[in-house]
Amino acid sequence: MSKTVLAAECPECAADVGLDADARVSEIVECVECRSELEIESVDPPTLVRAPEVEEDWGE
Amino acid sequence: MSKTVLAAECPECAADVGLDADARVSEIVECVECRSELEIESVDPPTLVRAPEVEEDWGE
Amino acid sequence: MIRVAVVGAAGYIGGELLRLLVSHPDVELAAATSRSLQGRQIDGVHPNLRSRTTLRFSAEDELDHYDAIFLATPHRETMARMTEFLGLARTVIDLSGDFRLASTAAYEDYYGTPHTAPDLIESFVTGLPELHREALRTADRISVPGCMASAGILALTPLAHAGLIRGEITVDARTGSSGSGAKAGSENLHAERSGALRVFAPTRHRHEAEISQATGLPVRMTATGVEAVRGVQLVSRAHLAPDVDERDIRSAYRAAYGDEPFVRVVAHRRGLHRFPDAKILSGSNFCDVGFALEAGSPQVTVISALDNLVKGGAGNAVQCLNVRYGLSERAGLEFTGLHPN
Amino acid sequence: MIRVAVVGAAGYIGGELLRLLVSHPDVELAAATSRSLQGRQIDGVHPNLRSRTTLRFSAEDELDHYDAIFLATPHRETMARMTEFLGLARTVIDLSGDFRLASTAAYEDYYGTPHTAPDLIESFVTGLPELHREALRTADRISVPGCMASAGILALTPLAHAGLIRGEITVDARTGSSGSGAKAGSENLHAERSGALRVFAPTRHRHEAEISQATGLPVRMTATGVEAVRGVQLVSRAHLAPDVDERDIRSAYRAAYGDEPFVRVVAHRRGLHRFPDAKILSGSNFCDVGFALEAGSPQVTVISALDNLVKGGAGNAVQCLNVRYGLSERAGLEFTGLHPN
Amino acid sequence: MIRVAVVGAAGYIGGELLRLLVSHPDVELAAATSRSLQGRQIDGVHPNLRSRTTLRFSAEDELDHYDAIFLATPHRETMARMTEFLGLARTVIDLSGDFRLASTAAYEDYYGTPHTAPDLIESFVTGLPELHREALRTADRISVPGCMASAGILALTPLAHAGLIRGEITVDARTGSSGSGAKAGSENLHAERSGALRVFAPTRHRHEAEISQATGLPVRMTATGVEAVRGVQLVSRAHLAPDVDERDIRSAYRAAYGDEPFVRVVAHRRGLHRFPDAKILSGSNFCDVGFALEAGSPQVTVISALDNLVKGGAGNAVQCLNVRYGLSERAGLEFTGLHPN
Amino acid sequence: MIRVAVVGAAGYIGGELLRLLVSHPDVELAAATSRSLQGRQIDGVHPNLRSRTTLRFSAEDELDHYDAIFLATPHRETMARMTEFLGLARTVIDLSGDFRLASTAAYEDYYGTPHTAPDLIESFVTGLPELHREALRTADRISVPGCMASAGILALTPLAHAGLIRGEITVDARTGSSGSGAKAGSENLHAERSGALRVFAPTRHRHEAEISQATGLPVRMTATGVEAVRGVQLVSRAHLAPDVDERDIRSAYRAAYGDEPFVRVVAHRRGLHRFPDAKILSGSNFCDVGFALEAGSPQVTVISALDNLVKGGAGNAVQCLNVRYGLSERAGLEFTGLHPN
Ligand SMILES: NC(=O)c1ccc[n+]([C@@H]2O[C@H](COP(=O)([O-])OP(=O)(O)OC[C@H]3O[C@@H](n4cnc5c(N)ncnc54)[C@H](OP(=O)(O)O)[C@@H]3O)[C@@H](O)[C@H]2O)c1
Ligand SMILES: NC(=O)c1ccc[n+]([C@@H]2O[C@H](COP(=O)([O-])OP(=O)(O)OC[C@H]3O[C@@H](n4cnc5c(N)ncnc54)[C@H](OP(=O)(O)O)[C@@H]3O)[C@@H](O)[C@H]2O)c1
Ligand SMILES: NC(=O)c1ccc[n+]([C@@H]2O[C@H](COP(=O)([O-])OP(=O)(O)OC[C@H]3O[C@@H](n4cnc5c(N)ncnc54)[C@H](OP(=O)(O)O)[C@@H]3O)[C@@H](O)[C@H]2O)c1
Ligand SMILES: NC(=O)c1ccc[n+]([C@@H]2O[C@H](COP(=O)([O-])OP(=O)(O)OC[C@H]3O[C@@H](n4cnc5c(N)ncnc54)[C@H](OP(=O)(O)O)[C@@H]3O)[C@@H](O)[C@H]2O)c1
Ligand SMILES: [Zn+2]
Ligand SMILES: [Zn+2]
Repeated sequence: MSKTVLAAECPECAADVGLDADARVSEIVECVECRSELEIESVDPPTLVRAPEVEEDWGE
Repeated sequence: MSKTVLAAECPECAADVGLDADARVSEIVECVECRSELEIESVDPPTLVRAPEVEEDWGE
Repeated sequence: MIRVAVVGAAGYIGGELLRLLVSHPDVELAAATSRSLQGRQIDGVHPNLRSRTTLRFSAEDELDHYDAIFLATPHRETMARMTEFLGLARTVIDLSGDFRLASTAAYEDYYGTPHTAPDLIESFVTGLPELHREALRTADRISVPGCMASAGILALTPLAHAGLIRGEITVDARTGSSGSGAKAGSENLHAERSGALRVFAPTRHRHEAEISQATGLPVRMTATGVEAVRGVQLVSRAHLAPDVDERDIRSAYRAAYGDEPFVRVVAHRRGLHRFPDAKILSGSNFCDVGFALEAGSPQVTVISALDNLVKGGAGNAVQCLNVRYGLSERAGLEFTGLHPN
Repeated sequence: MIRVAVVGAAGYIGGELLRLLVSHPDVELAAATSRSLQGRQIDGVHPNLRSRTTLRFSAEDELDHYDAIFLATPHRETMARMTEFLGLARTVIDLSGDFRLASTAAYEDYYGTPHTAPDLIESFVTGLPELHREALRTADRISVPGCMASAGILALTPLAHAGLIRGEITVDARTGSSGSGAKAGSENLHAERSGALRVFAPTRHRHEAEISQATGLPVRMTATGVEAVRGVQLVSRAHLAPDVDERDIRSAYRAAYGDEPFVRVVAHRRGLHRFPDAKILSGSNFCDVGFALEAGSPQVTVISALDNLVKGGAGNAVQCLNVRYGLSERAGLEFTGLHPN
Repeated sequence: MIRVAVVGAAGYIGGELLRLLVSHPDVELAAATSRSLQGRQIDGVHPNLRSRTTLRFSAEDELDHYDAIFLATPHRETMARMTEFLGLARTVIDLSGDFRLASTAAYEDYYGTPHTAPDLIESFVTGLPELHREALRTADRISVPGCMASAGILALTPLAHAGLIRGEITVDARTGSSGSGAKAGSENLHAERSGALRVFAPTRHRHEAEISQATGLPVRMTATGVEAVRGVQLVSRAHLAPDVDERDIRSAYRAAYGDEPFVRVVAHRRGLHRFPDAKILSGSNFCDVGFALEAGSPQVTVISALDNLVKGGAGNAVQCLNVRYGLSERAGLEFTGLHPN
Repeated sequence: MIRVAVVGAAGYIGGELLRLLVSHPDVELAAATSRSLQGRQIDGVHPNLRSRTTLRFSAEDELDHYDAIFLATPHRETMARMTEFLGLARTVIDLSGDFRLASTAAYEDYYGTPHTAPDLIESFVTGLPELHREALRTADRISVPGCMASAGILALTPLAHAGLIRGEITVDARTGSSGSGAKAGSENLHAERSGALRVFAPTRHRHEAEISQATGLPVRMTATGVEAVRGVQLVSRAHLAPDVDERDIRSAYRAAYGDEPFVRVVAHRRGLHRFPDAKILSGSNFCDVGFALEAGSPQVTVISALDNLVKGGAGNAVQCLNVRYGLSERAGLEFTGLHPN
């Protein structure tokens, strides 16, 4: 397991999202609170944007 | 099965409640719509009042 | 005999149509299609039909022409191919969601995709005999409402149309697993779905739009998957117009459903079975509707239940066929339901 | 119309008889008795019958005379009152266990009480058309087999009577909760019974005696309560006579059941539904029977399933009525069963 | 070691207390009473405790004096005997409904009987550490909230107290069968209760009064029995104060529950387990709380779930004991819950 | 602290290992791999672990070196990669079927594929402390038995080894749906699997070979999928050696299990819970074993039950770890099980 060192804010729910020290732009991470898929837009400062989502269909 | 001949109104829900020809005062009947227990108050004219009910407890 | 075909016959709605149609006294089931199972006997996937039919699935391109064709195919796909389907039968009865909403904007909003056959929408009659019996007698394009939608529409329209309720309606819907069809995925894996209370649509379930369209009132609906294979139950809340009491509500329901073969009003003061429960409706074409008032409260709680595959789908479609072809409305739909079950 | 009455109509077998009889084309249901609910509408406890009947329960002393009377009362009680019941109808169809066993010693052994009407036993014909159709055509005292017994007898007698199996049979039976009736106790409290795998009879279940009597072979049976309301399934094992192979077994079943309306042989090599499963039989009068052999093994595994309230009780009783009165044997028993369910 | 006794130990809440207390590292379970089973081993009715204890049920008059006593007895009875119980222990933890409502008028209204110990009510502290932790540290009379009430209070008070919601709340509650205890009756007979969607309280369920008392807002609640043994789930709807958005709600929950050991906020945008579901909580002391907003809607839908016998009863009571005696709040309550289950 | 990793951690056995290991007092869970979910939080698919861990799934190539590694991967795959796995940890605990059978012929016969790592088989010790505790104290290659196999071996070996039974054993096994893992297919679709009594292996289930190997007796087993997520129950029948009576059997079980922490003998004459039932074992590491004799019969009926994911898999594996590392054998396995459930 890699250590968490950077903290960014989830653009969806404002939770703190930890990023690995070696995180890179355009990597996808998951928000620990709302479980959105987030894309790393920049690492300095650490910024996240919502990643395009696949539609989930939970049925009729 | 006895034949239904008299019709009274349910005091709870206004449904027509059929009474047997030989129905007598203070007999208990059941409303076909709301299933209240009803007591025959008079047969001419046919009149019904709500019978005292036992509490049903459907739990916590 | 009415000669009919079922497209999408390998699925759950398709299978339920087959069950009802093979026993229907006035119908000849002429074809049942499946892309994945063509050539196979239909009782391989619908084992309840063993000894009742020797029909095999056919390919869609083997279809010729029928009095009526039932479409039990996924939405999107159905509208894409509707023109083709319309050429296959005098009467097309569509069970998908594609032609239920009059508004293409509502369709796009709720289905997340633009409607691809907007010109056809208006030609469809809503397949709910309780509300559209006259139109259905001559309808050749019929769009059957959604399962939860049917339960909501049958529960709420008598009150809405009589002006007894007003303002926003909230609906809490519960559904069994057959409602999402026969396609396996982690969401309907037995170990995950069994015993679940899964709020899969906390807001904006598609059927909300259908109930709103039918009642003319705004609707907010939440849908939860519960432990059941078949069955839908809705608990709806609405605001009463002033001075409405129990007698008004009973009388509105009596007016609407006194002569209906498949809607029963169940609102008892005593006993174990006081309100509609889907448990006893499996396999039957009934929609049970009930309600409760509270002294001093301006709200009414309305409860309704049905089997999603029958009155919420295939049974309702067969009832429409019966109306359209002047058959007894109960034909093929006599099954009472089981208790205990 | 055959005029019939049901005694013990508030229970589960009684309710199932009512369900079948109200929809039976050739029957007039004239009375349904309950000691505890007399005067009440029958759909109060059998809610599936809403809108199908307005019959009320009557007291037993209101009974007059019928073509046929069905007894859905507890054992012991039934034999104690059989003389009285015999006076009420031309044909008496008893669903209790009291007149199933020819031997009073076996009765006492399995039921733990001496038989109190031994002279009547011989006058009863076993109510299983597949084995006793000819006798049933003129029988006026009919004793319907037990639910698990029926599943065992239908599965095993074709093999036993054809000499294909011999020696002791072991039976592993599983049953749903409706098999023990509608009387509430801690053993069938939902929180206790739900999801249970309860070995309630590790040895000497009563139905073992019936299977043994019908097959002429010793039987050892274990019974487990499983999660289900309706449904019985038996997995039986028997020793094959020398040189018996799959063809012999299929051919014995074909000879026995090729023309039977309600027994189907289900032993597939592929698919999800290869062997009998009670899940798809709820409400139907089918008994499905299947088997498996193992290369090099001298045993056959036989699997059978039915709905305990239908082919294992009320449906079978109605089928007997149909045979006795020369009606179509399928009359009132057409329901196919549901899938999925 | 804290020496404790459980009164009403043969029931479901009593049994769950025993389960938690026999494994609790700081507790000595000294007595468990049952009137009907005195002298019997407790694993006879609580089979999960086999090999974990050799305790036998004792009679109530064998009780002496304990640090703490848990009352798992029916309401009415509990208030009638509270003075007696108060003499048996320093700390009394009552799980019945008798001392939950501050208002005797509300009690009479919801319980249908006058309160018989009104002077004692005020001396009880509500047994919900999330709201009353400070008071509980020194409380010797503790009244644990109802199961559905706890799920509602934990879901709604953070929003109500932060002023994020206002006006009337509607609650749609679903519950498993263990919620009505171990007493057998036709209402919880397996064949009747299995698979049921039984609206047993369309209006005015007792727990509604507790939620209203805690939130300070009017509440209308409907309760439905669903297929489950354990588990409660609530879907609540409330009106948002102006300009409230997702961040405000998340932040209110974070403030309330960020450090709580047993409340988790579950409101995900993806995955199978997006909202609280009781299915994975059986045996655990968690209450999961989640919510959903709809663009343009002034309402919030709040979903909460717990195991009625644990966080909705016995587990919560043990958590109160832990707080009162300065133990680790998690002591004896570490079980995670199962998935799949 | 013992540093451990779990391979195949996204599946049901993998998830159960995580549940047990995160709460284990002497273990540090260092890695959990999944090929499909690497980088995701493990509570996304194992929602019961919310708030108990912030671990994320890692890729298999991120693994370094551990004290112990658990393999919860499919058979075939596991033997193909065993050499690689052996390099990752001092102790390898394999839960797949690949190293359970000593005979490669039996493997090929039952698994339908040749064994690809035959030289390694002998180096594995069977991971069942009740039979192999001494060897396990120093074992670094451990192969955990199958779920139904464990229930059969624990039930039958004390009788077989004491010479109390002989000849062929027949086994009727019932299993819940989690036994076939987390991969979705039509066979475990909720609507198909719910309420099923599916005889999926009428003969030659793989676990039959394990029971036969352990008892030294021929075994014929039938396996049925029943309505349950967790849980296995076996009803086995064996022939008694001459003059064996109840005391002999009780005494053999006492000798075998008197000091065992996780095997309980349950064979009561009274009460609701007379024989082993998986219903109360969910989440616990117990295997309950019971039996019944019949006067005059030369057979014994043996009943056993366990949770397939715990004593039938992950719990048993953790118990082996405890034995191997000299920890308390109960460490991390204290959960009692729930009643009602
Ligand atoms: N389930 C309900 O309760 C319910 C109630 C009312 C209405 N409906 C509607 O009824 C329709 C069928 O639902 P269902 O639950 O039966 O679904 P389903 O079980 O998934 O069955 C759909 C069937 O359609 C066929 N199919 C799939 N994709 C297709 C395509 N692209 N073109 C043609 N055929 C295709 C499939 O068979 P092959 O791949 O073998 O051809 C499949 O068996 C849906 O539109 C649904 O919304 C469902
Ligand atoms: N359940 C099955 O699967 C099944 C299958 C085949 C055969 N059977 C047999 O069918 C019979 C009925 O079984 P069930 O499951 O329907 O039982 P049940 O649900 O308990 O019903 C029995 C009914 O008989 C009435 N009754 C009880 N004691 C009586 C007495 N002493 N005299 C007259 N009536 C009495 C009761 O109604 P009131 O008290 O209101 O009169 C009760 O509703 C039994 O003999 C049973 O062995 C059952
Ligand atoms: N079930 C839940 O989910 C839940 C949750 C929170 C709170 N509660 C509350 O907890 C209490 C117990 O509920 P439960 O579900 O455990 O009920 P239960 O299963 O019916 O158990 C109640 C126990 O109390 C004993 N009892 C009955 N009547 C009594 C009396 N008059 N005096 C003394 N003891 C009596 C009974 O044992 P003996 O007859 O052998 O003495 C019985 O085992 C109730 O007040 C309930 O409202 C229940
Ligand atoms: N279920 C039981 O009751 C039980 C009991 C005892 C033993 N077992 C045994 O335990 C093992 C796991 O069973 P399960 O029920 O947990 O199955 P499962 O739920 O299907 O999980 C297997 C996991 O292994 C991973 N996996 C699949 N194919 C793989 C491959 N080719 N290489 C590496 N990883 C692969 C998968 O995750 P990714 O694809 O994300 O990597 C999957 O989550 C099996 O060998 C089974 O026989 C099961
Ligand atoms: Zn977020
Ligand atoms: Zn009325």
